[in-house]
Amino acid sequence: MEKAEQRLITEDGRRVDGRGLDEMRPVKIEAGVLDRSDGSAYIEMGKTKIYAAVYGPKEAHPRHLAQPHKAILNCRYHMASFSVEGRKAPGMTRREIELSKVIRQALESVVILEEFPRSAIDIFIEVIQADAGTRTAGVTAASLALADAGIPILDLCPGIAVGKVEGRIVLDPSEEEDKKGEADMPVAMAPRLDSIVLLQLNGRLRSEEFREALLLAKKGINVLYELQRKALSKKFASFSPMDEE
Amino acid sequence: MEKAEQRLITEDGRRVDGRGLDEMRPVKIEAGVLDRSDGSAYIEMGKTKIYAAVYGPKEAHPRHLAQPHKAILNCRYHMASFSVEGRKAPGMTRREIELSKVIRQALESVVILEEFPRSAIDIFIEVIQADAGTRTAGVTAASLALADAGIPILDLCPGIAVGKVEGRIVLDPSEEEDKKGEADMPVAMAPRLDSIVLLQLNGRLRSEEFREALLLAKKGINVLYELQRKALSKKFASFSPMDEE
Amino acid sequence: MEKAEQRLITEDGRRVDGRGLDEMRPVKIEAGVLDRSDGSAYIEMGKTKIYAAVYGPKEAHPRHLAQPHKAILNCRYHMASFSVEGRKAPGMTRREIELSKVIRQALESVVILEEFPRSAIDIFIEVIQADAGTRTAGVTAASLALADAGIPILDLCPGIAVGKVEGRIVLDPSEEEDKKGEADMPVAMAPRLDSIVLLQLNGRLRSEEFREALLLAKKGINVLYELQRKALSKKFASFSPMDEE
Amino acid sequence: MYRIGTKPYPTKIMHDKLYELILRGERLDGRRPYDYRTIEIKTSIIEKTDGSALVNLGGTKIIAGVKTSLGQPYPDTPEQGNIVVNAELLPLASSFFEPGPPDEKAIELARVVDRCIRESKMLDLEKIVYIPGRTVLVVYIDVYVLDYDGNYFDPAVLASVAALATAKIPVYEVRDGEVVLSHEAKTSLPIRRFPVSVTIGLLGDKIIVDPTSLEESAIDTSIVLGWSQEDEVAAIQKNLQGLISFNVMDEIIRVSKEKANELRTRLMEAVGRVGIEP
Amino acid sequence: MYRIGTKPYPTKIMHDKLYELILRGERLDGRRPYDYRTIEIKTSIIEKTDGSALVNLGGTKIIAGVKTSLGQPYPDTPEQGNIVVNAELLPLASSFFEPGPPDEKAIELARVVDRCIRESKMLDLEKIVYIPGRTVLVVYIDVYVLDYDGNYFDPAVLASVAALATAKIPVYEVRDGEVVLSHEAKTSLPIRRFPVSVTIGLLGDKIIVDPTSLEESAIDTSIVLGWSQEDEVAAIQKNLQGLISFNVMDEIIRVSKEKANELRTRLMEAVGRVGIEP
Amino acid sequence: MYRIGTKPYPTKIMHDKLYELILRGERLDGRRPYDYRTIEIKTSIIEKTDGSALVNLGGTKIIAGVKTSLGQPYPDTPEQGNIVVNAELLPLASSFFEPGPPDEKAIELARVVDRCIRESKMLDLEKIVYIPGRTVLVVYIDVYVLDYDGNYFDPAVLASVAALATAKIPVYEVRDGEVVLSHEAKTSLPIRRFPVSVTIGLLGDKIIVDPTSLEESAIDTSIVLGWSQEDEVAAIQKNLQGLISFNVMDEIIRVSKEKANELRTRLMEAVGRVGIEP
Repeated sequence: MEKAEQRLITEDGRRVDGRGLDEMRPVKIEAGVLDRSDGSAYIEMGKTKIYAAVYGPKEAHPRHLAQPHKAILNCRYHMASFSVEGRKAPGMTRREIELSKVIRQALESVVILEEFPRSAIDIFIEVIQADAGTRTAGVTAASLALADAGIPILDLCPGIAVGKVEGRIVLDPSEEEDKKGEADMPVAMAPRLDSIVLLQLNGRLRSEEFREALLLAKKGINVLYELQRKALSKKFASFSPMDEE
Repeated sequence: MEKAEQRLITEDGRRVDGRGLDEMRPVKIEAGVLDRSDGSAYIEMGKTKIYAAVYGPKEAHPRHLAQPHKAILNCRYHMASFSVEGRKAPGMTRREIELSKVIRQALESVVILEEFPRSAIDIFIEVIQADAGTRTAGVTAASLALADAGIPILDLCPGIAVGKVEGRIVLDPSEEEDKKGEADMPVAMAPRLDSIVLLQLNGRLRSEEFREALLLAKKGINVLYELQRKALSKKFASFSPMDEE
Repeated sequence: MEKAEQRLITEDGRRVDGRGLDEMRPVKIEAGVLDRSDGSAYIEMGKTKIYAAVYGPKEAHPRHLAQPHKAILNCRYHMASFSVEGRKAPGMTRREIELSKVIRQALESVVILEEFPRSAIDIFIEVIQADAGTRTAGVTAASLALADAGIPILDLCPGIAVGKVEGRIVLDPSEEEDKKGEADMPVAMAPRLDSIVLLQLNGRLRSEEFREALLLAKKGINVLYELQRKALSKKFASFSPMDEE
Repeated sequence: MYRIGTKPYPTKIMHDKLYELILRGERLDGRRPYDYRTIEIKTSIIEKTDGSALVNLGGTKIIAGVKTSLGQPYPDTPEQGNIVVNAELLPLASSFFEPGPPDEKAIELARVVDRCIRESKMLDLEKIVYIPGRTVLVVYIDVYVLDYDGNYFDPAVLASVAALATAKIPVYEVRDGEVVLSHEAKTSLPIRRFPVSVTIGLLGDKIIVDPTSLEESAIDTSIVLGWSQEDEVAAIQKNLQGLISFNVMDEIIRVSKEKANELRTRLMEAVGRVGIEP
Repeated sequence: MYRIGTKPYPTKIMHDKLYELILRGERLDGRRPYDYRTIEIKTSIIEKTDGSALVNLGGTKIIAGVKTSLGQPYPDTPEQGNIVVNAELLPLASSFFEPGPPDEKAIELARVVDRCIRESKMLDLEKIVYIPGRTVLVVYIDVYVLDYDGNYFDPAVLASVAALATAKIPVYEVRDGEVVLSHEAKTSLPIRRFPVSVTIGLLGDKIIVDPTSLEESAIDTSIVLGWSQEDEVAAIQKNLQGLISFNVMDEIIRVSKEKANELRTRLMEAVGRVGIEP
Repeated sequence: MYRIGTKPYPTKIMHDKLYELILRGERLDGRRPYDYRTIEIKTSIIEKTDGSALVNLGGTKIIAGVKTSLGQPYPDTPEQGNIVVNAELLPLASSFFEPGPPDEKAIELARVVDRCIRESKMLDLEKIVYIPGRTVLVVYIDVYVLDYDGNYFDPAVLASVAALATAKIPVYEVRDGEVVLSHEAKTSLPIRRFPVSVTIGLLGDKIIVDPTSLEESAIDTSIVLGWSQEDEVAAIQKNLQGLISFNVMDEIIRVSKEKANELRTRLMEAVGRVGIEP
């Protein structure tokens, strides 16, 4: 990770793809994109492309997993075989299992599970192209799908990664920056509550770099939060009065 | 599949093993060959050798799979490791899983499942030697085993494959004909209802060839139907009056 | 197994590690070594090192496995990846599955299962180093863990292997003796009932050798029985009056 | 005459309703019996694939991606490249699909797609052999059902064929007995035909084409036919339980052939070809 | 003295009934305590195997098939061929057997069959090494239980040994450091001994041989003994829960040795040999 | 302000009790909020490993073993040795752990341990390459939780690092393009740093260090921080559901850094080093 043969950041703070250090890739966020599910969303961040769908609340199955005082949340983060360079073998990798867990726990932090005792809510995140930042884009899409499904949540959970590349803290690292950089830190927040719901770090940061990175993440998260809310408005605006009857 | 180095059919319409185009291999069909099961059958078509056994109707398990208004049918088509050239690794291949499904659906077409709500009927087909035509021989044996078990069925389901070899439509292709031929089409029917219960096609047929193939299959099916009924008579005739008390 | 290049037993009946033919390796047995479980034990026989823990009686799960008139006993014999020469892949091997069965059946012979209808008792045996005699050391530790858990048993089940090495019957074969010897026979008994609860043989013994081996095993078993009882006394003696209140 | 014995009561009502409509040449969603729903085909949507396509067939949405790599041929076809098809019924597509390894339905879908492509001789597999018996191109086709409103066979075949037809693969050459990338330019796969499949539902002796999820729950049985070109059926799969009257097969062949030609025209427009290459 | 604490009530009645019968030297099916059921051994029934056998022991029916291929020896036995035994308790054989990968009982059966063959030195594994440390014969033995009325061990060993003893394998030779098929003729495996196993059930201190499925549900415990030849026990497996009184072991050894000799005679007739080859 | 909505009633009582105690600087087991439980580290306990350690952290007992073998490097790091970490939450350690393949918690533990070791650059992976791109050392670290009273991350990292730091591996050399064992002597792994992890529990804005199993059931959330050296955080994992107020992160960093230095001192004593090698 430490030796970058070619410079990833120019003298004047530009990145290989032309972005500034605190600039994220082009983003597209839509809600209500899949008809069968109770709620759904689609996100593109650069070439990262992800669908999320929510089913539920519904009866928990098998029964002995049901919780008497709250709903259980299931979450599967899965990558299509063709989503990566080369071809990922079908089946869940250890990485996908870990990410399913951290994303589920991020969302459990905001879903008001007590509203639905003995039931289950299923969240499916399907990465159809992976080009860095998939877990944070996944949690962004999944929380939007929860809102689209009308499930009560304390807040949406926009997420973004920050990285350290050639000694500089950058927002939303590209795949190349992630691979060659010194650190990659995915963060997701509940912005209204000013609270972190997902936090991981791969790579090394000094204390003050960590603080800088966290603040930069927050900046990106606020932008995504706005886009999520716009997507939601657009979705609900698209209902005609006849639908609402 | 297209280039056959040596001729598989002679000028005068004889096949490598001496059969005519519309001739099936030697067949042996027996009912009631395994004591533990509720019904069973054994079939040989050439070197293809298959046991089938039926257990049930019995309580569906696990419970949540039970259907309130009918029985569920389970079917496993499985090949012994030594049944093929080379050695098949233990465990179900994708091919075995697909064939289990099409055979089950063929049999679901004739079993009167509504007679046994909340219960299950298990059908096990064990190919101990595979030499072409195993799925159709399997459905032939399995429907006989159902009858042997006394389970009410609309009809027996004899099945046979037809093939296209060097431009000619042939009955009951051998393994070599199947491999080198242009098409292989397994068909199973409920003859009394003049209806098809299983139909697949690998390879290419023109419309009129398809019609010809289907008629030839029907011809073979009627022969097998007769053999199934004889096997059943023989089985039930073998009970002495004392057994029937 | 038959050709031993170097002698494993000297003229005067000494083995490679200096032991006599009827001498076992240094043994250490402790009860109550793991706090979370309901009962536990630790055993070392030479370099063989094993933990055993018991959970239960508790509700049987899934329910349909529960027995109306007795408890079910589950047993898992498992080896740590690093416990052997080379590295064992994670997951249960066929050998571990077989040994789990024979150990469970040995213990089922002495646990009074009728005392706990509809419930389950779980026994976990973890081999952290394997250097011959792991199944018998495992059953020794597991039966001690059962006693430590206060589960009613007819007797403890000390176990030990006997082997045939260069024509001689030896107690507690080492790994080298096991590999190069002519026979390895693990035996576990319920000494108070003078009955065998586990018996296997790999390798060949003549009738009179078998008898000699069985008698030698019994001798070793009696020594281990004494050590088990001491470990149990020590464990229960260590409770202060305040614990008993 | 038709039987409905195996349907639970509400399904029986739906079945009878559908049958009545069909007798009048109508369907629940306004289509006529032999109509397909609207079809959209988008290609080259996943940059990391060699070829990809997203197909919407009414409310059914399927994505297919093609990747290639060098590999060994199968022992019994040393002079042919390999095709490997995998399909998954993603749990986000329907509450009836479960997470986990492909079940019998997903395996059947993959194998029917494979059969349509392989038996139609769509690809000239002999042209993607670099060293006979040793090094060939392996073509992976991965199919994901993203949203499911009935009939995954036909859009899965459309998406797979569109992804293959628009794929750009590396150019390899043999140098000193080794297969190496020859230059940066990309080439197409050797396409010979454009197979399509047509899914037919049966209510008694009545045929409907491209059943929705609601219709699937009410029909008596169903059959999928893959057509390789003008008059050649290249794959058949009766894919549901139920009886097909022997006499209705002629009509099934006739209708599916006609619909196949419609689909093929639609497909070839989408991939930018108006005729099959010689 | 015997204990029946762990048996449910109807099993206890059966247990007591059996015990009473045995005291009179009788059994439910008319056999005497040390009698086997009728044995039928048919060999060479699966043409695609190198060797095969179907054994009926009363109502228990087992088929074994032998296939061979070239492979690498295990690192710790570079100068020996490999034996691989697999066993499956097919669900068509009994309502107690489930479909799925081999469970602990099937694995135990495979490993006991393996032990009987391996530890008895039935095959001269050193004679099927073509290039030491690199190329040896791998002998696969696949055992399927087709119908199950108790005691699968003994017929599984009989079927496996009969299949091995009648197997015809290709002839290989080493040419220029490569192992090649030398000619069309076939040869036999290098057989040295004919192991058999004897399954014994115990009711208290009383012994029965070859228990049926009904008897298995009532006995206190059970033990399988593999005998390699005249007076050499080569494998033992106590295969059920329950106590075996130390004192009854002598009788178990005596009876099983006697029955093993009977079985071996029967087996050697079936495979067409009347004496063991030198 | 803190929320406890997701806790069932008895847990809520425990949560409130804990929170009250923390406000007074106390905990249930007498510790103060930032105290670790007693730590014992024993190394070289499994003779068949290259390195091993048993760590007791209060009532949590974890064993780690290190084995090495020659292998191929990963394609994207041809000039680095490999680390493979596996962790199992053994069912003997807790009634909450199930037998079977590693679940999401065990996989997370393995991956966090891996990250602490890998991202801290603990091992100089370039020094265990024998033939670049072809032959490197593969270092397997297997972690087993034997007894579980909360916080398996920190003792798992301690045990793994202690096992690596005390490991004795074979000496290899390249001779005629082949990697061979050079002599009987053993060498150490190339250790550069001693990473440790610190697990922090949160009740609202209040921090506790090294939560017990009882505390884990009552806290709002939890976070694990891996520290590579004096002032470098090298891994973070928020490992439970729940909100972490943005403002409390500074305190989390400050406290975890301080505790990390304490643990590292303790660890280096245990492995017999008082300073990091240059």
